[in-house]
Amino acid sequence: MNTIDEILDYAIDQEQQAADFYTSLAGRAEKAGMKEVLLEFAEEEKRHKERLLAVKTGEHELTPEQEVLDLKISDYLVEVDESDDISYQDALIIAMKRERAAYELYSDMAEKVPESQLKEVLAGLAKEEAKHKLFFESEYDDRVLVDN
Amino acid sequence: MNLKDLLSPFYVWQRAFEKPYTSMRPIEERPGSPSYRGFHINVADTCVGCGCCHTICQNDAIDMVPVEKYSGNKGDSGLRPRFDYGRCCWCALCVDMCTAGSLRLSNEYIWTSREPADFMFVAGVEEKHWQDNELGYRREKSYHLYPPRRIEMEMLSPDESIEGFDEVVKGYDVEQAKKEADRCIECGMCVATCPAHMDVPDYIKSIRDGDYDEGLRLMYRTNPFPATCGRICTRRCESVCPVGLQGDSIAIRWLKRHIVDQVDAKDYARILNDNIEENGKQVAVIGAGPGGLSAAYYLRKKGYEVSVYEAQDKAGGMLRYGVPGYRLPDSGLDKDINYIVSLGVEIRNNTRIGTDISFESLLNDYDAVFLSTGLSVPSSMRINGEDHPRVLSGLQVLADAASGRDPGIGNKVAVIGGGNVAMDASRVSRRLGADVTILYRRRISDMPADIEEIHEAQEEACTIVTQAIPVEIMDAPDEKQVIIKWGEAEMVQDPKGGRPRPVLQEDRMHEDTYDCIISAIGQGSNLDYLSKEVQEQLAIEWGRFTPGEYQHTSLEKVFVGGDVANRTADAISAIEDGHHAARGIDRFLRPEMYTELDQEIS
Amino acid sequence: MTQLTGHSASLDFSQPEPVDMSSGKYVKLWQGPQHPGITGNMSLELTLDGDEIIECKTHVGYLHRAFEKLMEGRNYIQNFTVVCRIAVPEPAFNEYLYAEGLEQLSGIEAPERAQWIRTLNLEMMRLASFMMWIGGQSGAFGLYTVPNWTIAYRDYVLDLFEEMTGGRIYHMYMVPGGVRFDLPKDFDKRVKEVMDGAEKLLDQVERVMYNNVVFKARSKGLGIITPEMVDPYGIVGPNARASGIKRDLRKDEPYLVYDQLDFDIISGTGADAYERAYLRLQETRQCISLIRQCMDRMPRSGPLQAEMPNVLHWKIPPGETYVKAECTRGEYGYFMVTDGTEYIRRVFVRGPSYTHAIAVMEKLAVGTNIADIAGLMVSLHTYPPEIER
Amino acid sequence: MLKITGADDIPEQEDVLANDGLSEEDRKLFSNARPKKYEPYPIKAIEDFANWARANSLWILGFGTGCCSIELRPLMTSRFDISRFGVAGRPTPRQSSVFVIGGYVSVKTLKRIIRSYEQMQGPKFVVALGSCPANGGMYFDSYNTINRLDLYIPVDMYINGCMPRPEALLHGIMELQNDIKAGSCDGANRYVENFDWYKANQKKIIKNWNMPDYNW
Amino acid sequence: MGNLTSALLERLERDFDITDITERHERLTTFKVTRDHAETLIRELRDREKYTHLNFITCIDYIEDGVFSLVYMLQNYVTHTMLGVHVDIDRDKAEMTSIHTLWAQAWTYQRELREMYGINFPGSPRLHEDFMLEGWDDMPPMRRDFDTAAYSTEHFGHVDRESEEPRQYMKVQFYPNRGGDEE
Repeated sequence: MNTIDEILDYAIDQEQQAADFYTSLAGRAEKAGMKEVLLEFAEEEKRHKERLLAVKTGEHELTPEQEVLDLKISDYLVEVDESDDISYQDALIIAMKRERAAYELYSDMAEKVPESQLKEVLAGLAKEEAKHKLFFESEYDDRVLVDN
Repeated sequence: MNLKDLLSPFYVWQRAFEKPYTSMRPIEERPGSPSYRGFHINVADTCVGCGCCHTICQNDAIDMVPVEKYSGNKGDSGLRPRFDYGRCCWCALCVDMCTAGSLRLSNEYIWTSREPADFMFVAGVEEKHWQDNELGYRREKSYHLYPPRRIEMEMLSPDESIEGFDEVVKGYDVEQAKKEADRCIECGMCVATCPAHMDVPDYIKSIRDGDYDEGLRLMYRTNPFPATCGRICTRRCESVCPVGLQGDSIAIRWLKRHIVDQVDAKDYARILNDNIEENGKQVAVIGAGPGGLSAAYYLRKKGYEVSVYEAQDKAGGMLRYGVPGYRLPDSGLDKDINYIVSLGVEIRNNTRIGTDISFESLLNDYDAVFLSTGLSVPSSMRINGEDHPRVLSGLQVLADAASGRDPGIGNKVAVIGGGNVAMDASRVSRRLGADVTILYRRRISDMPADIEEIHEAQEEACTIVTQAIPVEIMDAPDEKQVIIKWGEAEMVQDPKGGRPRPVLQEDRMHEDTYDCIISAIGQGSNLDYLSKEVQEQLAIEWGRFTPGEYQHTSLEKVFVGGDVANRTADAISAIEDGHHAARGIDRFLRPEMYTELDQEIS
Repeated sequence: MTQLTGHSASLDFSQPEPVDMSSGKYVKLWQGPQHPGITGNMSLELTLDGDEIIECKTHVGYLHRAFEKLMEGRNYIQNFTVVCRIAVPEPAFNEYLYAEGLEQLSGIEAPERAQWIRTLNLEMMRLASFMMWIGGQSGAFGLYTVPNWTIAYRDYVLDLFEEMTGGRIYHMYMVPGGVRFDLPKDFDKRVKEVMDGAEKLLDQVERVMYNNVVFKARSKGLGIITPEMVDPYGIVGPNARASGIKRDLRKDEPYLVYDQLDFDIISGTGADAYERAYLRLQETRQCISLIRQCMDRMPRSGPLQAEMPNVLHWKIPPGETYVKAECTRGEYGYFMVTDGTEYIRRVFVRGPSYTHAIAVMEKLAVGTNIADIAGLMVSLHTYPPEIER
Repeated sequence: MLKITGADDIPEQEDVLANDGLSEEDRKLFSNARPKKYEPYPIKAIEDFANWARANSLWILGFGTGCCSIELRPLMTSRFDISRFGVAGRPTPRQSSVFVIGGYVSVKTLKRIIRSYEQMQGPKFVVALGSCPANGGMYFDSYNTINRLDLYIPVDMYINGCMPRPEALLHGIMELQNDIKAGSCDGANRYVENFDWYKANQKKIIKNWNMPDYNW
Repeated sequence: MGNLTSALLERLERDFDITDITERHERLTTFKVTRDHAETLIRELRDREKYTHLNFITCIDYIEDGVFSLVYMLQNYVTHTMLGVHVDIDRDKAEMTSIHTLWAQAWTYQRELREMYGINFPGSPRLHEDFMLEGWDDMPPMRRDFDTAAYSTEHFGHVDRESEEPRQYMKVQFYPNRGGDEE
């Protein structure tokens, strides 16, 4: 993975895999209502993919300098298994953790890469993933951590 | 006739040398005085559209009209006053009455037109040139047309209250209640805000009139749990009460309780006079909480034979096992439940659907089934070490206390959460002799718990640590203790709007040792008693039902309500769900009674 | 006791025989309701023999707005804005009496400072009303200079009212339980200015109007009210005092803080239009003195309203009362009946003009000249709106 | 201005008025001709001059019908001195061109108002003061006061307030002058054009109609 | 109650069977007397007790009891006290003796009462002329059962305006699916 296109292709592939993952999980989900939720997650990943495709064709630009809020919710949560009777809380935890892993991957890569343009793309991707993470973390904050 | 008299009129000439009375440019020169009662100014953003100005206006000069910009806010009716200057007499009673303090008068007074219908405008919405006038009549601060301050409620002092489970609030006596009831301005915003649409102004009026029988009848029209709601209702009505804008809102909850306190339980049958005409149909209700029993009551009134299935050994659900006795003593709850039972509602305690009897058999045996099983599963924090034996759930602690069991909390307790369950668990722990620290992710103002509950918890010496996020639970050296690791949080504005979000500060971590940790961060539903097929047929979203109109689900004969079907998680919503489901079930089972009515409506 | 009159049985109250119009000797002339003076909308049906009036009938009702009926349908606080409109030139007396009546019936007492402010308000009202009356009286006798002075000067008093109450004519200031808000800053200074000017003006008016040979000639001997007439006809106020009857409710049955003010009952013996006019001039001066006393002796601070229940459902226990006050024309009274509900059962407003303008006018007009009828009407100081309500 | 509805429903009448409130004898005393519409001068300059003259000599009929008329006295005396705008008070309708309706109008007064208004010479204008003539005001539910004056006589200018202060009256009268100068004050013509409609409204509420239909 | 008044009231109680004596405030006492005794009583108060001034005559409509309660307020200028004489008359057959021979202005009050309440005072001058109203053909307007607002709406036509009640409007806004008031 040395060119920008290769990296973008990889990232797009990752998003597609995530979408596939949620779709297959949805196929197995037992709890009522979870199927829709997981399919919605898959849709979300597909939207991410669309964005990256747009980046690749140049219609959309990554913005590495943009500051993204890190709620740090996923950092201290336990790992959960992707079981068939997955709950909404757990599904969100899985999603957050996946986005976090992706974020760390790109930001680590960005650190290692010397070339400036490539570095920028990686950093941009990292930010993109951070945004996705924020999306799920906000969702978790709003729906799970309601404290009633 | 003397000469002096003849000459004296000529004295007028002396005036020719004095300063004339005439003002040269009267219109420009003479503004109204600083307190002049001129044209109306309404700060439409502050106004809540309570309609008091409309009520007080003896000339019928003020109409309340919908203004699109303000519709649908909490505590705002979406209406704004429209003034008809073909009626107004500028007495400014509307200004004196204005609960929000948004209305005043300018000192402008010139308005001419060829068209009488012109003299009509929605102040503050339609632009008028006197809108920014600073002068003009305003209500003097000390002058009120209604008493703005609430009648103090007598309560046990914090020292007394933590001694035991005696009820903290003593309740109004007749004199106090009359005075408090007198403050009501009868705008009806509470009625619209109350999920059950209780006829608040009307039963408050019955207190003023001393007619408690009528008050009880009015309450039972929409709510068969007045004794309960009179103590623990979440009081959305009071939060929108416009009297609270420049004073204290009416103590609607305490007044409701006052009515119930004044009526003896044995008089209920005489007063409410629920004549039941059996209609031969049967309905099963699952869950004897407020939702289930409310449905049972209204169904029974319509003549259905109702059986309520309850897994616990007593009816009441969360009201009995989740609300501690110092807030809602069993006597109050039993007063409500006993009346429902006395109408012939059958409650089968200790009967768990799924184990003792199957859901499918209920579907076969009954004409309709109402599900209101509530939220009974404590949410999990999903942090490391959460399965530590010294981590207890708030619900369990409350249930143990309610049943007289010792929850075994020790002497130093941390409660995690900021809802009513957390407050209840804390105060129960105080009563069991423990020192209590409450850890909450956000600020006190963000707490979903009732503000009075929070204050009372503080008064009872519960320490509240805000912006504290638990990250890990660890074994303590002493196995009867536990260590919690938590980090401080900063509140950060959400870039997409919404409430500020707490962000963990990793450099500011703390570790504290407690005898136990009570987790009270929320509850989820347990729908395991429904088979997978049934679950798939019911519309369920994020663990909750999403019922259609009249609480109907997509499964014929099945209606749902209560916490398991709404997002508000309070008793009054559950009660309304039950009532509404009863309407729905009746429409479903006896459609012939409604065809005419529907035609009328359409 | 000498000023007291017994009830004279010798007076004949019977209505005169209707004039036989068929002879063609007499002319019927309607005066009003469209009126040239300040007599208000009331019409006189005059039967003339040449220019002498031989019969007079009053017709009222042009201003009837059914206040007493309207008040039965409005609650207590709403009525407080209604009552002031009963008599346009003197709304303050209506406000005071209504508030006082309600306070009596409901057992509320207005705080002391509010009582002082009310007294001040009433005296200012009296001053404004007399100012206008003086203009009217001189206008009715053809002197058009004086109205240009007094009615214009009355406007300065109205300016004071505007500052004090927020309204020029209808003040709506005396709420049941007190007054609505405090006096403005430096109010006493402006009151002093206006009072000084008023005093000076009254001196000028006295020279130009009261010493005027025309005024004297036309008003002396016009409309004589004998002391025997006073009680049978229910004549009150300056009209009675000008006949030597020393009666003034402010002194006889003191209300508000009148017992703490220094003044005497002014009376005269002339009993004719000139005497009445002169008496009113003196009372105007008395007003100024009372206003000054009020400003000096009023407590500087203190509460302005008594504690009140929620006015939206204010119920007053059953009862009835009759409250009265000395207005510019005499006894002004409110008879109020409550029945324990949120609405008043019955209000009866007893305006002094009720007798002055009908029974008295019909009697005094007979024998006078058509040219003097307006002057006579004004000299009785009648306000049709308070007859009709 | 009131949108006159239902005026078309009234059938076209003859040129002669019925005068049906009068006794046979009295009928002889009053004209039975219908009122005529005012036609402006064919030459615009002359009409403009006439309007200018009319606007600057407004004579008010001294008939204070309600409480608002109390503010006419300060207006006419030296403080506000309306004479400087060419306005004066006149005692009889025949000499007046402006009818100031001072506030509320009771049914009994309305009858006199109609008589007075019809007796006024053209060009004539009506100014209504306060809330009451516009929509009933304070006395909207009284059995003896009307709610909308323009159902009974046409109104050219409303001045708002309860009561309107002399300054507002002054402003209103100056507005009226502007309207007259512009030639847009056509109340009297409206009365003539919709005569039957106005008459029908008047007769609906005046119980003993013992006067001629048109008081010219 | 001054001694003077209480002695007087005792005497009146004996001679005229007055009932319901109530001291309203220190200067005003009211009592009730039957219709037959009323004129004599009032005449006696005027001529012998110096209640020489008639403040007013008015009427209270007690529709629920079927009576008109006439009130004669008399004033004594010596003691500065007032007596309110109440006389209940039958609402259906509203008739009362006229006192126009006692006070010159009394007939004016009686004319008003005739017009506003429909009470007849036989012999009172000009009783049947219009007083305040002109050509009135409805129920006497001051009677409690006359609805002035309805009369006004019918005859003088209000301009149509619409107003919403916050109570109902908010319900529809916030809970559009729950009309829910059908029981």
